[in-house]
Amino acid sequence: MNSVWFLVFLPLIAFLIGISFMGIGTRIVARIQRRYGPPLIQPFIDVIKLLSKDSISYGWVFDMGVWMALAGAALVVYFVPFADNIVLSGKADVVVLMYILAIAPLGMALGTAQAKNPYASIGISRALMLMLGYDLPLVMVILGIITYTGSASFADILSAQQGGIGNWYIFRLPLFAIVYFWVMIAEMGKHPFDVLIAPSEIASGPMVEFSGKYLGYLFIYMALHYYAACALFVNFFMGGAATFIEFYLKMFSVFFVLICISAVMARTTTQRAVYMYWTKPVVLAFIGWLAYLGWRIF
Amino acid sequence: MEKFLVLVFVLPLIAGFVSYIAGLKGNHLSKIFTAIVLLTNLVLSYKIFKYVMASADNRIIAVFSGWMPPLGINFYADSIAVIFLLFANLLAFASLFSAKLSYSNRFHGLILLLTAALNGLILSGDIFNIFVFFEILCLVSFALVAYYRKAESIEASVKYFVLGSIASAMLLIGIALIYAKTGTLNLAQIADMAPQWSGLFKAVVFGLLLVGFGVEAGIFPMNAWLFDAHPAAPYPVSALLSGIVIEVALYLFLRIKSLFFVDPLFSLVLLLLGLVTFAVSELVGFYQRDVKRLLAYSSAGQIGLMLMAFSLPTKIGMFAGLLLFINHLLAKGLLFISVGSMSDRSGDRDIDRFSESASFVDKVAVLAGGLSLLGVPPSIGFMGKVLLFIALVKAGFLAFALCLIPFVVLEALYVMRLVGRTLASSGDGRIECPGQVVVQWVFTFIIIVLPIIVSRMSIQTDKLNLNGFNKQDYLYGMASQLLKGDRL
Amino acid sequence: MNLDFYALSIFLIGAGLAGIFLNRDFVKILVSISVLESGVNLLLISIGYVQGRLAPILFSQELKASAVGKVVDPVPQALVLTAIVIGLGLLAFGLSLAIWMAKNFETTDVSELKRLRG
Amino acid sequence: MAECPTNMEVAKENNSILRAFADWARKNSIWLLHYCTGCGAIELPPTMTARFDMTRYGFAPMATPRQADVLLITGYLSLKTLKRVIWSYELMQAPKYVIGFGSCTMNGGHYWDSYITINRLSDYIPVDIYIAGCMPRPEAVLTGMLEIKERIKKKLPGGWLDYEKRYDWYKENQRKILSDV
Amino acid sequence: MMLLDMIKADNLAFFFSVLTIGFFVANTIFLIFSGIKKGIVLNTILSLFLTMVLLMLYATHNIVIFFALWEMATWLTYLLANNPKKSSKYLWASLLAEFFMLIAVARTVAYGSYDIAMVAHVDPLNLIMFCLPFIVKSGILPFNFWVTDLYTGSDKRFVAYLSAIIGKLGIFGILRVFLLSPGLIPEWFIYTFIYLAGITAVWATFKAVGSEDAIESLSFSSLSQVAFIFASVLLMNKSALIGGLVHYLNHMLIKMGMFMAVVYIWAKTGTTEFKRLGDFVSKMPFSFLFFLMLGISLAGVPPMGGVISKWFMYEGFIEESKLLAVLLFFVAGVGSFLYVYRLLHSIFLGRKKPSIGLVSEMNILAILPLAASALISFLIGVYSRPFIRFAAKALGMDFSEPRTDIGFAYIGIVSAVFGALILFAVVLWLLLPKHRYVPDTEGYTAAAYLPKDIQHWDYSYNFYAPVVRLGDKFVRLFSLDWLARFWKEYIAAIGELFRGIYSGSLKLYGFYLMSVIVLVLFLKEMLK
Repeated sequence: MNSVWFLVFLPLIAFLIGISFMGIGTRIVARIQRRYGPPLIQPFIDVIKLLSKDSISYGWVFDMGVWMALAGAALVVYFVPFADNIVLSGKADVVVLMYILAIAPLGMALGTAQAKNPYASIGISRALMLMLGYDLPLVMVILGIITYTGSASFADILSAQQGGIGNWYIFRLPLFAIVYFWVMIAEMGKHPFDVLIAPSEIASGPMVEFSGKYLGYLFIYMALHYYAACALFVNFFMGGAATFIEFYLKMFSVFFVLICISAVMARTTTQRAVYMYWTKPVVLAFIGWLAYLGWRIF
Repeated sequence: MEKFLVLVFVLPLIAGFVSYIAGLKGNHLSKIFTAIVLLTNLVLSYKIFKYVMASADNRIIAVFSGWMPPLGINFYADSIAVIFLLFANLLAFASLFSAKLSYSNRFHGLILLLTAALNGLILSGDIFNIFVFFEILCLVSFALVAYYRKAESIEASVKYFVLGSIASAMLLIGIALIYAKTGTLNLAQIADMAPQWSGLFKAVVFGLLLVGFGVEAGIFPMNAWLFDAHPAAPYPVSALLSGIVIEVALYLFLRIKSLFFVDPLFSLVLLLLGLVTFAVSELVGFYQRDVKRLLAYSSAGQIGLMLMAFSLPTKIGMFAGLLLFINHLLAKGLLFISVGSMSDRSGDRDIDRFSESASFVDKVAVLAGGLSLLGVPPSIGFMGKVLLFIALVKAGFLAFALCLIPFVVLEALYVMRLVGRTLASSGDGRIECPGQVVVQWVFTFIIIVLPIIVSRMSIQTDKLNLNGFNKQDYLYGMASQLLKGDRL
Repeated sequence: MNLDFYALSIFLIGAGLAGIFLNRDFVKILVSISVLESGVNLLLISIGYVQGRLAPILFSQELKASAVGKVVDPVPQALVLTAIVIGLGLLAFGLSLAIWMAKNFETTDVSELKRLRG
Repeated sequence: MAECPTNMEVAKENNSILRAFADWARKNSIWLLHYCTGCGAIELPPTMTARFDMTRYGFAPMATPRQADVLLITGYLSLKTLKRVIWSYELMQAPKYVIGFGSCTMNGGHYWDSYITINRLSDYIPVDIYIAGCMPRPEAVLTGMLEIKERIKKKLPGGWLDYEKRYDWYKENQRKILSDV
Repeated sequence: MMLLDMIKADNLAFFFSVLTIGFFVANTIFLIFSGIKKGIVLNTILSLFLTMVLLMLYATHNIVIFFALWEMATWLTYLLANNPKKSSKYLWASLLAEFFMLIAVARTVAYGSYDIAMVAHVDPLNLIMFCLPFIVKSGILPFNFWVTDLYTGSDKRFVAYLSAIIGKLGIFGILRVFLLSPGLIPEWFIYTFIYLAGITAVWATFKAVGSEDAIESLSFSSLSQVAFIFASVLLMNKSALIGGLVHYLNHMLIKMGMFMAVVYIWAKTGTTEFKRLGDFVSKMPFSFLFFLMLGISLAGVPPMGGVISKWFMYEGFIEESKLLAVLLFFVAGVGSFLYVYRLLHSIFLGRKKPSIGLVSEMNILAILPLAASALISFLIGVYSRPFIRFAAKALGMDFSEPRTDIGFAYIGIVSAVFGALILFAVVLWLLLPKHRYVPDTEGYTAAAYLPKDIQHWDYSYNFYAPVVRLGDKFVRLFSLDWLARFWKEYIAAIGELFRGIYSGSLKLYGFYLMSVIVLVLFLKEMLK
């Protein structure tokens, strides 16, 4: 699978996986609410419909923002190890990845800024504040993992987890896994922390002025982001995967647990979300630091 | 050249009375006459300065009427005394030149007598002679402080008078005791016999002389009169008073102390007194609303610094004191002249309203004066400050240096408050007397040029060599060069 | 003989100082200053005094030939002369101050002078 | 509203696979913008939740006109609310439809004789589907929406084309009763 | 020429001199051509003088000259800021620290040498006293009370110079002293000030995030970046040092460019408050583009240079396994994302305000420095080998290949792939149905009719309210206002006490006289 074609179509595959997760996710949520829910490929249909509709724009920054969002999300896909081959690897690609994760939100934020709509600005400010909130525990976990495995490249992290279920980091570093999972809910904007989309409060936040193909682009960005988040969790804590099927199933299991949690939770306010992220998971991660790394962290 | 030494003292003495009489009708005549006399005085002192600096052993002894030193009274000018002489006459001439035309002939007469007393004090080598000139100095400054005859000046002058007379009495007792012990009045001879004095005798004489000179020099417990007298006096007088009069008293006391009381206990006492003077006057000065009073406190503070510098036995200490003296003379003179005239013009001495009528030259003068007073790097004040700290640390008084820090910062704050208000004011800037403008520009020019002269003279390298200095000790070199190894 | 002179001068100095500090009226202070001055002059004179010798007036009969062994130490005499003159100068100026003080403050009570402080 | 021709007219000529694919997508994913006024608004939650569950057919409620395909007007309109409806309608993007809900949108319904009620909604904005009933039940709402799907499948021209063709007529009607539109 | 051989004194001096000269030239070009008329001549002369002082400061190894030039720089900064009331805290804080440096200088001279290298040999306390002004001038925690006043109060023409060069003088000082005296630096000193710098970085980020004024926000952002560089320089780790210097260069470029744009806007509209600015992109497209590039670089997002230097610094911290410290700086890094976005959103992209009429695009010469800084920062991002070698040479390390194979080669690939993806997105965007450009007024308003004066329909005031509310106690605690109030009352009390000494009564003064004689006698007896 390591041919040039694979490299070119990797974003597309990731998009499809992401779309399938969204489809299955909405169906699971419907089932939880004791209703049938839309067909599995509904998100795919939505994207096609959106790309075929008319759209309005507020200026070249609005367009540029959307391009950056799409390109940024696609770029992330190249850095996350896909099943068994690590596409663009270097010595410390985990650290570089954390920077690249920031391109797409920046693009979307820039586009929204020119949307000249107060709802959009409120949405983006909430998104950035939430990001500030969950980045603290996220960074603690990633630093913990890097120091625990001694190197900041995915290859070493994956190889450290080979050899049976027992070796997975989810069992060797359970505290980090819990904190990372906790952060993933906010990272993917799922229900308890979807303060930035918040349809009832700020009319779908940043997306308020996006219509037609712009909204389509953001849907693709969202799908790629789902894929990236789940893939990262799998690589960090479930030892990657040998084949595509195993990779997909592991990712879906993570997604499934996440969907079930988020389907039954109510939305919090931004301040409470940030406060919660700065206290509970940080304490957990700190205990994790002390437990796994000892005194050399100071 | 000896004749010049005598002339420098005698000329203003006689001229004082002549100009008073000349000025009875209209005071323009006396002002011109006084200006001429002071100018010649300045030229004479510059000639003496040149001669002494160029001569081999850097000293001249002028003898009166043929009697050789042990018996006769003599004038003794070494390199330090000559510097004091030069700057004393410079400041005297400058403050007179910047005086308003409205001052009466009484003012001009007294200024001349003051200059005569100053020159006499700096040069005299005989201890009773010092007492006589000291008395003239006190009396004339009482009169000058009381010049305006208003309530404030009279009150200040009364306090100054009472404290001054007690001090002079103490001084006379001290001199009497010294004469009883040694039988001679010549400084050099007393210095040779001083080591044999008993501990108790030394302490008594030291105490008496300390009070005698301390009141006039403004050392801590005795300088209460200073903060009333300087603001009450007209601004040329207060410039003279805080610029040179208290410094000369300090110089005299330290000259006697380094001759008679050489053992370290006394220098420790003086160091302590200097620190306390500096600390108290800076702290109290921080809260002053009245501008001239604020400057008076800053003068007392600088006196404390000079006292600390001069009381250190090493050459660097001496040189630091000298630099601090020159810097204070120029900066304080400039500040008092500009601030005094500004507050006279605007009629109010409060810090917020005194600079209503600040002209451009006032602003430049206050800025230059303030920055050099605080020791901003290019100025001599900075060199003095650095040398003082190095001298203190080299002499082992690290604790004293540490104590200095908070108070120097306090002084920086309240002086910059004064400078800031002047710069911020949008005064109309009409100029009352042209002489003052000339003096301000000349002093600012000197403040800017002098550091270059001093540093060039001491490093003797063609350009400012920045990558470390070939001469092992940049500062020690400066000190020895200027003092030419004099014992003071 | 000298000792009682010293005692007298110290007494006078003490009286002068006490007078300065205890009196409230400025003129009284001036008087005590002159007492102090005289005490100091006495001290100065008594230093030069030698028992049984003559005053150093060189043109007097007794000292016409040679005054080597017969005269007291002349130097303090000279000093005291100038000291007295200076004391006079101080006193004169003090009195003029007193006059002006009376004009400005209507009283010569020194404790009234409280305006300049801090 | 700008005068540029909407995409659907342009797309009409090329009956290519892309057009069919787009229509198929448009048919199966319809996003609604509920203009909840009058008594009809209460009928919508049952259609969305477990019993009738409109999401089965690909319908989804949307918060902004920019993202919506269908404008659902659920009851009587007064002068003030008509101005907002027109404003929201013009914000929506080209292939857009309007569903009139209940009799109030057809002829003013129960309040036809009030001085302020709008009696014929289609004079002011093109309405594609009317759902009869003085507040129709969820089943009727569902059939109405499925009717939209049928129209898209049969490629029938939507109301927005009519709005563009007779734009001046609509605007003139609107200005008759509203001062500034 | 004297100046040249002075700059080439040693590598470190060369690095800093080149940067300072570069900055000064660019800043002066901008100030001259940006149409700010009043007070330019005096400002330029003084900043020229300041630059000369700094060049000499970088070159000298003699501690007395170093101290003299350092104090001259402090005084010049005080004069250039020409706001005595606001910069008095700065003055007395740096004077206090400089006197401790003078003590250190005096003790080193007493020890026998004038060389900076010998400062640490006297004793560790001497080194710390010598380094105190460096800490004060960088605004690290115990001494960050002066930062708020000086940055906001100072003259707008000087604020760029202040934050790009003067704010970072402490970093040069630390480098100069630490590089010359390896191994003599006490461990506890490094530990305390790394963590203090970390807390300062987070504090400054919170202040920047919560500020309502562009200049204030930029100033606090530079304080947090300076704290980060300060900590990484203090760490004395190879890659952290290189990262520190490259970030020094980066930060200077960023702040120079951003301040130029903001000062230009201030010159034209007279205000830099976020709520009075908006949608300047329509009038100043090019300056927005460069401002955006610099903003991205400040936030540390890949294509631009910021990521390279931040990455090296993080690498250094992780190597030294100082996780808690690097965590603080990561939080500051994410915080920088927030205030960069705030700057972009509220100045260039928000809704039109009346101030839009006063602004027009900078003339070509004024925008030149801004463009140059943006492009250089981009160059650092894409091809950073020359810059890394330049920094390594300054530190005296012969660096042909940075130890890690991450870095310039790798980021180059990242930028290339990113470019390709952007191209794909643009092509797809063009193929899809056409879009229509819509004017300002036609926006979704939740069915409420738009008010006539549309500019109030904008959300650019109190932008990050929840986070500011959360961090309020933390920010107020470390801004040390409570300490300043306590100190003011304390000094006033002492003052009242001492003023009593000169209470004006003659008797008291007489008593003082007598007490001196008694004191001297008592001292003599006591010491016998």
